[in-house]
Amino acid sequence: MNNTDIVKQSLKKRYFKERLFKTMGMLSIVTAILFLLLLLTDIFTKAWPAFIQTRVELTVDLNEADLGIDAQSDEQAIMSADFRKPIRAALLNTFPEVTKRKQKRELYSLTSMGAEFQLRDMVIENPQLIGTQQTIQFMADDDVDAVIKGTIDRLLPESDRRVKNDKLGWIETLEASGQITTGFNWHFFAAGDSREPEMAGIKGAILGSLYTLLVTLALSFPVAVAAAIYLEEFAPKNRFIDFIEININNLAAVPSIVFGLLGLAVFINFFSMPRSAPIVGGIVLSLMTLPTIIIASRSAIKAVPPSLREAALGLGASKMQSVFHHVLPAALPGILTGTIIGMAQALGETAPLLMIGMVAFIVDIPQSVTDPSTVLPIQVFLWADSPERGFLEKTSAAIMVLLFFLIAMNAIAIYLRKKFEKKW
Amino acid sequence: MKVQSNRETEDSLNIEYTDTVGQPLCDDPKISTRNVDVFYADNQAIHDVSLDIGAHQVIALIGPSGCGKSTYLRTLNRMNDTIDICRVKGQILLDGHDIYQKKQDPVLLRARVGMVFQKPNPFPKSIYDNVAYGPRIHGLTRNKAELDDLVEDSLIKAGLFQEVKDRLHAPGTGLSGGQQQRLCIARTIAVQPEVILMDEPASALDPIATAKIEELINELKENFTIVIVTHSMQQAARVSQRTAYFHMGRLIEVGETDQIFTNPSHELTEKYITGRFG
Amino acid sequence: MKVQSNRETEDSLNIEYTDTVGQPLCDDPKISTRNVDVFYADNQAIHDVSLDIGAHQVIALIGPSGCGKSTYLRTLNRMNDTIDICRVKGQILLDGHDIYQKKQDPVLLRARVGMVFQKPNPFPKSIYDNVAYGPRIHGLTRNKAELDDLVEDSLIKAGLFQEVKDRLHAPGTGLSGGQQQRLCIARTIAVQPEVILMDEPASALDPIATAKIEELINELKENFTIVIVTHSMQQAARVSQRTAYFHMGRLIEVGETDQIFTNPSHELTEKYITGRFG
Amino acid sequence: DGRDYISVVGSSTVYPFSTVVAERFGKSTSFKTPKIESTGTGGGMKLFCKGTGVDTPDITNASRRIKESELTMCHENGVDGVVEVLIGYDGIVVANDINSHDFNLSRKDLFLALAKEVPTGKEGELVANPYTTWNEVNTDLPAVKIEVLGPPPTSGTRDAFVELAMEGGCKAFPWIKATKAEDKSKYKTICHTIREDGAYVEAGENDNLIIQKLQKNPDALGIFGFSFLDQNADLVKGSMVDGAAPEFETIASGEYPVSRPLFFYVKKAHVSEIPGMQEFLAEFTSEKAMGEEGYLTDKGLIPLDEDKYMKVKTDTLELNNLAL
Amino acid sequence: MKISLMIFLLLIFAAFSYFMARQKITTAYRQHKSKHKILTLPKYFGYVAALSSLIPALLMMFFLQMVEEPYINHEISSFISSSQFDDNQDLNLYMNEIISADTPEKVAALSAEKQQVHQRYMEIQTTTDRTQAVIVLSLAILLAVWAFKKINTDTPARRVFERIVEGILLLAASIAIMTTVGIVFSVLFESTRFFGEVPILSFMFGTEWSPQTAIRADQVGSSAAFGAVPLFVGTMLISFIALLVSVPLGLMSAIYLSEYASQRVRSLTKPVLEILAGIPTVVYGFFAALTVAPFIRDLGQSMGLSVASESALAAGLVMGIMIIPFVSSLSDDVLSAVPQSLREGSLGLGATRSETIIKVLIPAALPGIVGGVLLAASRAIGETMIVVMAAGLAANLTVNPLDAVTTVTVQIVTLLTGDQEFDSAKTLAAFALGLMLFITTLILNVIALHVVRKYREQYE
Ligand SMILES: Nc1ncnc2c1ncn2[C@@H]1O[C@H](COP(=O)(O)OP(=O)(O)OP(=O)(O)O)[C@@H](O)[C@H]1O
Ligand SMILES: Nc1ncnc2c1ncn2[C@@H]1O[C@H](COP(=O)(O)OP(=O)(O)OP(=O)(O)O)[C@@H](O)[C@H]1O
Ligand SMILES: [Mg+2]
Ligand SMILES: [Mg+2]
Ligand SMILES: O=P([O-])([O-])[O-]
Repeated sequence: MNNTDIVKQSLKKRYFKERLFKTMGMLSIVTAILFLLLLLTDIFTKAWPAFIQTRVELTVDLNEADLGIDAQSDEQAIMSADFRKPIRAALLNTFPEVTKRKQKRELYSLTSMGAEFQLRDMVIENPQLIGTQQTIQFMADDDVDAVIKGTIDRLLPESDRRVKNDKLGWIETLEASGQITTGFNWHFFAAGDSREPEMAGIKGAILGSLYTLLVTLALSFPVAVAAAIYLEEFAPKNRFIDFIEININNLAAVPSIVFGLLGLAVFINFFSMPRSAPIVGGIVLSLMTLPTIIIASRSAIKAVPPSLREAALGLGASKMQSVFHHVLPAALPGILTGTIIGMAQALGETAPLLMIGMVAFIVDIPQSVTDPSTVLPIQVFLWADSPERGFLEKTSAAIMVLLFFLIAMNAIAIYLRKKFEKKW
Repeated sequence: MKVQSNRETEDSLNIEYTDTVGQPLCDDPKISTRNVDVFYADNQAIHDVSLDIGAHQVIALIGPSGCGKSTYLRTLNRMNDTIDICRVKGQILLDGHDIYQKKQDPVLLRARVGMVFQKPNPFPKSIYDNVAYGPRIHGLTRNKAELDDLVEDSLIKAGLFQEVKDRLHAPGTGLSGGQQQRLCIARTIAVQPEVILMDEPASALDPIATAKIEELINELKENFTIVIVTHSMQQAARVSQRTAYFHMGRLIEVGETDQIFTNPSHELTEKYITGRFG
Repeated sequence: MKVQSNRETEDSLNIEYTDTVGQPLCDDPKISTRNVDVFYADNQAIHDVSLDIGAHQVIALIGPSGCGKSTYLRTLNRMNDTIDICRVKGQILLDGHDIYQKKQDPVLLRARVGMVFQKPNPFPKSIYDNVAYGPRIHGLTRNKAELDDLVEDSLIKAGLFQEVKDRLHAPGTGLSGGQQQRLCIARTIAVQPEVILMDEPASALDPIATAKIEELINELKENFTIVIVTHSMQQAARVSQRTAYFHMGRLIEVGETDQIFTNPSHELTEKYITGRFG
Repeated sequence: DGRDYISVVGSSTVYPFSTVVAERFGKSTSFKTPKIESTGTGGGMKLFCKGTGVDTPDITNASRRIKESELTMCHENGVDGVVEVLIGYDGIVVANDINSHDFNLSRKDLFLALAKEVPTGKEGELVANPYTTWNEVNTDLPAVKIEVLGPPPTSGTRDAFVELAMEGGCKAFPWIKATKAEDKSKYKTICHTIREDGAYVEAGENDNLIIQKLQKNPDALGIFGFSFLDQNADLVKGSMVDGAAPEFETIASGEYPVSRPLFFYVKKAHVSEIPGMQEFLAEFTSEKAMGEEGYLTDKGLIPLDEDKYMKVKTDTLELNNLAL
Repeated sequence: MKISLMIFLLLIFAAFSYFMARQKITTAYRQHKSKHKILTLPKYFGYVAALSSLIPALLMMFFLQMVEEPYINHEISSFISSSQFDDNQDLNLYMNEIISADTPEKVAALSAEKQQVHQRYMEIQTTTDRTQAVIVLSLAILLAVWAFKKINTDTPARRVFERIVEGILLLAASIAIMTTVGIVFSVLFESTRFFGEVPILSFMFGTEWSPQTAIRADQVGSSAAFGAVPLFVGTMLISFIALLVSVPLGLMSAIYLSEYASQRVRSLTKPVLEILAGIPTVVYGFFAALTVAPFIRDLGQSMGLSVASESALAAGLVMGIMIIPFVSSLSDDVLSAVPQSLREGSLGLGATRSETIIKVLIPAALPGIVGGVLLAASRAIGETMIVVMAAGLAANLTVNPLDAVTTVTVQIVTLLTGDQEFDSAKTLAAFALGLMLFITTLILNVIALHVVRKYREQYE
């Protein structure tokens, strides 16, 4: 039998294996992508109600006598006035049949705890409102919100339902009279954290993440690139350099919580930097991302054709000049890839921030890198741990915001990478 | 041309090397090298080469692959410094000054002894910026107008200006291979070096591009001293005044190009020239 | 050897191409190609080439860089399939069967038409495994003993066995350049192809290694049909029976090697041979 | 620059209550909203006792009382005046999926089901816990596998559960009760050690997760705080313990046996120096927050009885030093 | 003077001396102009002049900033009858309101005593500020003048400047070492204390982990065992399962992308896959605990296996999905980097693509693939949230993936954030675990490095 025939005979089996192999490759990708889609759909379906806000329309009487202030009162006085009164009065007006104490409490909880502050802020803005009657859309309580969105099933027997028959009846009455409206939840993007689901916003966490990542980027990018340049272009071959290399590789494998311990011991305790601040969070995360960026940058620098270096040297450029004028711009796309992976990791990280006090309830929006703040993944973590059911949808919405952040960051990097990519 | 298909065996090539045949020295040397040895770690790549490079001349270095042509060339402007394991022994004098002495700054040296590489390697920048790079880092011009002039001048000298004058700010990497190589030459000329080293500058190019480069070399020798490495004997014959033949790290023979190609003195040179190997 | 330093200008090279000069066809063709065009995307690299490759012969393809030698060579065992943008038109027959027809299996074809590349590319495996690779994937041997024999045999034919017999299980990448290239040839022989294509197999090697490869080619032609691309005319002269000269994607002239080198018919061939460019 | 906000650290159990007060305080006064970190009681104590000064916290939350060793450490570091504030109780409930079996447990049942070693009929003899289903423990209970999702040994909830439920059941065996006097540590070992053979699943401290897991696993019971039961009454139901259902009133009255006190501790030295401290303490201990109908009870905190509340309130506002 | 203002002034100074030095050299060049001589660019002289005043002045400024606070504290406490404060902490607390009082109203709101201190504080503040400014600025000026005088055309300015830059680069590279030192420093002290209570050997080789010690002082501990073996075994088990998922899936994806897929599919799919690595782990945790774990349990039970509701398998599977991109992206890169010549060599012998990939490309790309897998493994070892949520905390010493296990990082987190007192063995154990994990990964890294180097040496 000649060779050609032997080969021919083997072919059928080999081609079967080939197809099998290719199919396996395709299946792997499809599996991974399906999984991603599954996760994303899960998040999106859970998140969408968070972007809708239920409001209750009430006509309040801003009676000077009840509030104890008038249009001339200063801000301090308005601040300390009790704005619950007009709201409660309005509710009682709508449902005059409610008389018992306990029932009243239930009734008052139709509007959010934030409603009084909503009213107060309106009055501070425009003191002329005092003494007038106003029809205002107040934020609804999370239970009302849940009933309207259908998260609480009205058909369940009363014993299994969180919102009892009385309250449900009121809600339905308000609904029938058109006093309940829904709209896009701008508040979610404009407010800081709150313990009331309907009032909780993501702005503080978004800014916190932004500040933290800016610090991380500002520190880790230049340092990592400098380190990579040194190790690739200038480092002599000796034990010290070997030691640096081993350390960098090892740091890539250190669990992130250990970086938190480092941050606590060194930056907060030793250098007495502020707790809960993006500056410390950023430093800790940048230490964590350094190895990733260094490793990626080194391979990018390695991949720059030596001819480019030689061309510059041959013209009388110094080594430093050849590196900064030619090698670095050429390696930038690869460096950016490493940066993006590192920053994505930093964006989603919680554990190290736990140790430096960023797992915290912070309502005020951070104004600078030294103000107390949280970050998006921690907000997710905190909300996921809250007893109130209304936080379930907020949690998913926060995850969506985080993913949006991630994708936006990636898109910028991919754009930059395209821009710097040059063919030779 | 005589076609030979019988081959010497390996052993017959192991000839005892004596001194270089021909006239390695010359009257008006721009660069003189004396007893140069080059090592890559423990591996000696150049053995005891002494050779003068005459001013305003073209000298061609030829020899089989791996014989050390590039290595020798790169000692002349200390490009070998960039290779960690490379060590150079012996004396190399540029205008009588040792270029390997401590005080010599290799950067300044390379500005005086420019280099053109085998593969065209323009920077990923515009044509203008490619040529302007050298003058800029050395501060050769005082203002934009002077720089413009210098760039134009260099491109003209390199015979490229007509082809690119309308797209000076287009990327240099978008040129054809031959144009790129001329761009690299223009870039080297712009620094106004005294010597230009060329390592197989046309080996990657098609015949038409090669022809242009060779024309250019002929013109450049008026102003510059040129050392060219080539694997094409025809090319060596066309462009050089002197030719040096290397073999296994040794300089076997040097002489007038005509003489080397028509009447080589050393057995090895003759074998190489007549195409019995290489 | 005549030294020419005057050059034609670019224009004089723009000759109207007519049909190929010489005898492109032959009596006992192993491979016949007819009106072959090859395109890289919209760029035509080979124009209308018709050429026969005779059985048990060595045919050399020569021509300036970029003229399409490699491209043509790689159409013969469909290695061009691996380049997405590459399209081939025309007929290529191996023993009278069209290798580009749908039914033809490239895997089988490549087992019959082997290839050796310009740069030695041993697999990062042991010497033994390098040679055994082909036989193993094709299932050419039935047991270990047969495979051992085949590996030894192939290494002997490639003239490498003596040098490596004591370290068959050392990595193939640890050999010298010349040895690596012979290993690649051994690897190709082990599949017992009918035709071997060689793309500048000695261009990266020193003269001694080159000599060995050339000897090997001379021996191999007894059993195989060989197509060799080379940039060295001397090498073409030494190893081939027929020579084909390509220029800018066209086959200019084909003929007996002696005739081509001593008495080329086409103006371009003559210019190339006499070293006026290339 | 000075610090113009109050810094609170400590227990994750007290966090949901403390934050509510902080938020209202921030919204209704001109002071900044206090920053409340959830570090766990132990971590909070460590930070709290590190010393005085603006870079240390003013208040730490605790889901247990401060330890003597911790107080000593505080004193060593110059934290001299510490005011203790008992804010109320947290019921610890045992619950399962709402559609699953009803459980009417006794503390003895809990002890027998979850202890590492249980007494045999013979006095003084212990065997490794052999029970795998609830009806083996008590024939009145359903015949389902014993699987309880509960907090890990690092958690105060677990600690309280062990002490109140397990030990309570443990004491039902007279000979064990008797050992308490003779060999306290043996007694504790018997009563406090939870089995580690998989029937008790240490499930982390995310109570929402436990609730969701219970829905996926209707046979399992979960141990968590009352506020989570309160909020998820449509998903899970609490088991009766010793005849009492886990409801607001029964816990408050002490009828339901498993609940634990929640505290926070204040650094006296900071009260006059950090802006808003005084006012924050006043808000926290006000009737409208901590009182019987205060907003903290809406969040599931079990309030103090009237007398205790008044004492806590005066002690706090007068900054009376804690004495252990 | 505000630091930012001072830095701004120093920068202006630096800019000034830059221009002066540059001007001097330019003039000097012009005077003896030799057309053919290549000279060092004047800007380098400028840089050197600027840096030689800027760097020392900045260092001096930071030094003064550091001693400023102790000095002010000292002055203030001697002003307020020093006996009042035990230590600096009390003083800084006392000063909080005074420092914050930056408006007249706030000052007016202070107590009379504090108003006096405030006044004194402002005085001291002003003098120290002035002194600082004078010292730093005059140092800057002095050095600038000195540098200007000293610099001449013979100064090897470019080389000096590049030396400085190289020094900065080296400093950046050394941060890795400082970080390592910092990590060791931050866990060592507590670890030693832990080993004072629990013998190191019983920690390292103990097979029972059950920190059921009492939390409150009036309790007596029940069992307490600190054997780290179950944790490390659990870590290894879960990481192994994760790798079992991610390596085949990731590698096959990488192969498909680099060898089969078109350029377009590749450039699209790769970033999409990379999103998997960026999703917060809490999300994976919920998914593992609520979807995968019950599914596995029900499946197992229907086959008659006993499966814990919190199985290592569930956590491992989901973690495996999470780390796919580490394997796929990095392997894709290295596979694409395998020289085309090897691919052609194999195809030229008549191998099919899959044969080429399995027998030639993967072996050739192995070091890089191993690197990616190592990075993925590091990520798996360090992952916490998924395990906490899906695998629970039970420290069973088992290699059965259907049982519940726990990992080192999970224990570190729960121990650190729990209720127990901070000097209890439980909290300290977290530090010891951290230290031990650090050392373990260090050893693994050194080994991995050696293996990879060996392999490289052999085949490159
Ligand atoms: N960077 C290097 N490290 C180690 N050895 C080297 C290095 N560069 C060259 N060599 C060795 O030095 C010798 C001379 O090499 P060189 O490149 O100078 O030859 P060449 O004459 O230029 O050959 P070619 O015509 O192929 O370019 C060769 O044996 C080569 O292997
Ligand atoms: N992969 C490719 N994609 C696009 N164009 C190609 C590709 N490979 C070759 N070409 C073009 O096809 C033409 C012929 O190239 P080929 O490699 O066949 O030349 P050659 O004769 O082998 O030259 P050399 O002697 O330099 O190897 C050239 O113009 C080249 O630029
Ligand atoms: Mg060379
Ligand atoms: Mg070719
Ligand atoms: O966070 P805890 O200390 O209450 O468990």
